[in-house]
Amino acid sequence: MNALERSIEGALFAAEDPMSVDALASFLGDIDKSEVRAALKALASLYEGRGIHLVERAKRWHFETAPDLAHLLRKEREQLRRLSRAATEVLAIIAYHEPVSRAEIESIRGVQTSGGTLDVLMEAGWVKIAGRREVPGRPTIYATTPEFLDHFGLSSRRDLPGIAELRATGLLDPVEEAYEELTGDESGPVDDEDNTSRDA
Amino acid sequence: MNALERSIEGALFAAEDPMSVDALASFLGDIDKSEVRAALKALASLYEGRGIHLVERAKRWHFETAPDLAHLLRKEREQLRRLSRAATEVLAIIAYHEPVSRAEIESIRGVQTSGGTLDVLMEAGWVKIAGRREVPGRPTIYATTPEFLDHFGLSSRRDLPGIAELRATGLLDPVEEAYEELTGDESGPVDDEDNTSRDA
Amino acid sequence: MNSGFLFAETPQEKDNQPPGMAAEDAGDSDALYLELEGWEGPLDLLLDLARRQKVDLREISILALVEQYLDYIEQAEALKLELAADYLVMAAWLAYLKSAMLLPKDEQEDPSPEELALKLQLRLQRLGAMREAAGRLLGGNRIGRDVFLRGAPEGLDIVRKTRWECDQFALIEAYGRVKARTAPAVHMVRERPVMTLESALDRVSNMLGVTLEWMELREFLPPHAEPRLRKSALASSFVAALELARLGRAEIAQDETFGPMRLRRVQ
Repeated sequence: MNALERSIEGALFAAEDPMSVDALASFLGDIDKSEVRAALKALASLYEGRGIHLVERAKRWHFETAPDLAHLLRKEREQLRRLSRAATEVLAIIAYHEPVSRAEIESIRGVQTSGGTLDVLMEAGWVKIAGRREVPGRPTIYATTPEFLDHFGLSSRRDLPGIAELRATGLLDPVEEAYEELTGDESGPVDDEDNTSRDA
Repeated sequence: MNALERSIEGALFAAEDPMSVDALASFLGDIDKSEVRAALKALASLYEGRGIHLVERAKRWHFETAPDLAHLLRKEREQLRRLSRAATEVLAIIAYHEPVSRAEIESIRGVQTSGGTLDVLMEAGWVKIAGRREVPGRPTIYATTPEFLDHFGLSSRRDLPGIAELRATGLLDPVEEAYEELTGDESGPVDDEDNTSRDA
Repeated sequence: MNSGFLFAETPQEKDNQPPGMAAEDAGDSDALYLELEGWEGPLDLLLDLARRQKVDLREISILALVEQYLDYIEQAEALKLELAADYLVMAAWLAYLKSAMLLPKDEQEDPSPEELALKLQLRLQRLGAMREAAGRLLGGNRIGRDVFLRGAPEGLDIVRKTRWECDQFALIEAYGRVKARTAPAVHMVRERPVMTLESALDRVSNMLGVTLEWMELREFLPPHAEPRLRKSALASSFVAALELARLGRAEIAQDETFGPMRLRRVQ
């Protein structure tokens, strides 16, 4: 193991939060980023099959225990706060459609979303306000955070389960768009559907 | 790496405190202690020369970063920060009126001065405690330091422009008037000037 | 045909509850109420009913679904259970949809019942997809449940030292500012050029009297006024225009948001 790998191993081990390549490079004294990346790769493969894994989530790296040890380690831990059904659903809608306004969330769920639900998700650090949509009324739009990806074990939003199929089958498009697609209706979307996010 | 070693690796990583062989053996479901010891030895030698070490202290095992990385993991960062407006005002008052008590500073500024402001000035090395005033309550009095003169390029406090000069340069004019003078605008100051100039 | 992932069971789903209405199998009157509490609104109830058709959400029979929903609501009403307004609104809308679907084609209004039904189906598919996604999301390796972070990280020790900056000018200016602020102040109210509402009303209504054509609000402003007077005139002319419209003496048009506002006399 070379000196850079040792330093990165030590730093990530001691760090309280995940670290990006940039943060590591500058923390360790202006190391070339490509070297840092190479060292991270080497380390990650070194830890394969071990009781600890080195993983990348939202472009930030951290060590965590191997998922198959969950049964062993879980018993000692306090239970995670259970997310309500509404909160889970709102979280999924934000993750798959981001950035998305509250009205858009409500139009998918067919019910009003209480402000409390969004607060819970923001307090958990999984959702943040991502600005306003530049349409009349300038509604606030929401998006997920790196901590969200972290917590749910996703490297990036592309890892969201089934997102590629959902996108391919048009299930992330607003109803009006999907309707036109199906019927070949050219009358154009109505105003408010027009604003709904067209996810990247 | 065998399953027991993996489990011990994960358990020690996630544990909040070092664990004894006994604790590990019972935590992992009544494993034979000699097996646990053997696994710990194997793990410890695996980590030799790495950025993380597995060590035994007072019969309890834990991971720690390699001692030779300590210098890397502790960083000193110097940060340049501009003195806030409030702190600059307090500093100016001390410079013009020293030695001066906090109550006197407040009466000159016309606003309360937080203790934090004086702390910042002392941390910067520009202000020091110059004793107590021999009046009831014996308030602490403050004065500037030689570093203050240094930093501001003054050879002595007499270099500070006097009141008459300040008036001549317009620095004593009420802000609104000075603003009009500069812009020839009769409409009065714009909003934010208006707020700041009258925060007394 | 079946898109698979739409139907995978998800851990937090209530799908493993026996299908059918709770009121039937429980027999006590608040069971249905309790189950209604369990739904996240009428769309959720519809989705649940649709899933019981045991076909791909793209193949469901909307008519059957509508009937199931209406039955459900009817039964709730028979049991004199309190139903949230949105369930009743949905019931009314579905009843309308059902009657439209049963009408002969040529008597149909716009939008057609086919369109409404298809859109309802699309909405259910979308909600179903998100519910499915939520389940799979929660099924992943979550920190604190499946994987664990280091229990007692040493932390990276970053000692921050602050070096404060300030210059001589800022210092002297600050003193000047304090002195100026605490010096006795003399306040004077300056006269500002304004156009009062009364004169704007006169002016706008006189000018409207001249022509029947549309005129832009801007054209009512005094042409050579200095900027601040012009601003005031714009504000008071706008209010005057609203007032004249209220009195029925003028009409106002604006083609787009923030577009020019136009004004015309009402004969």
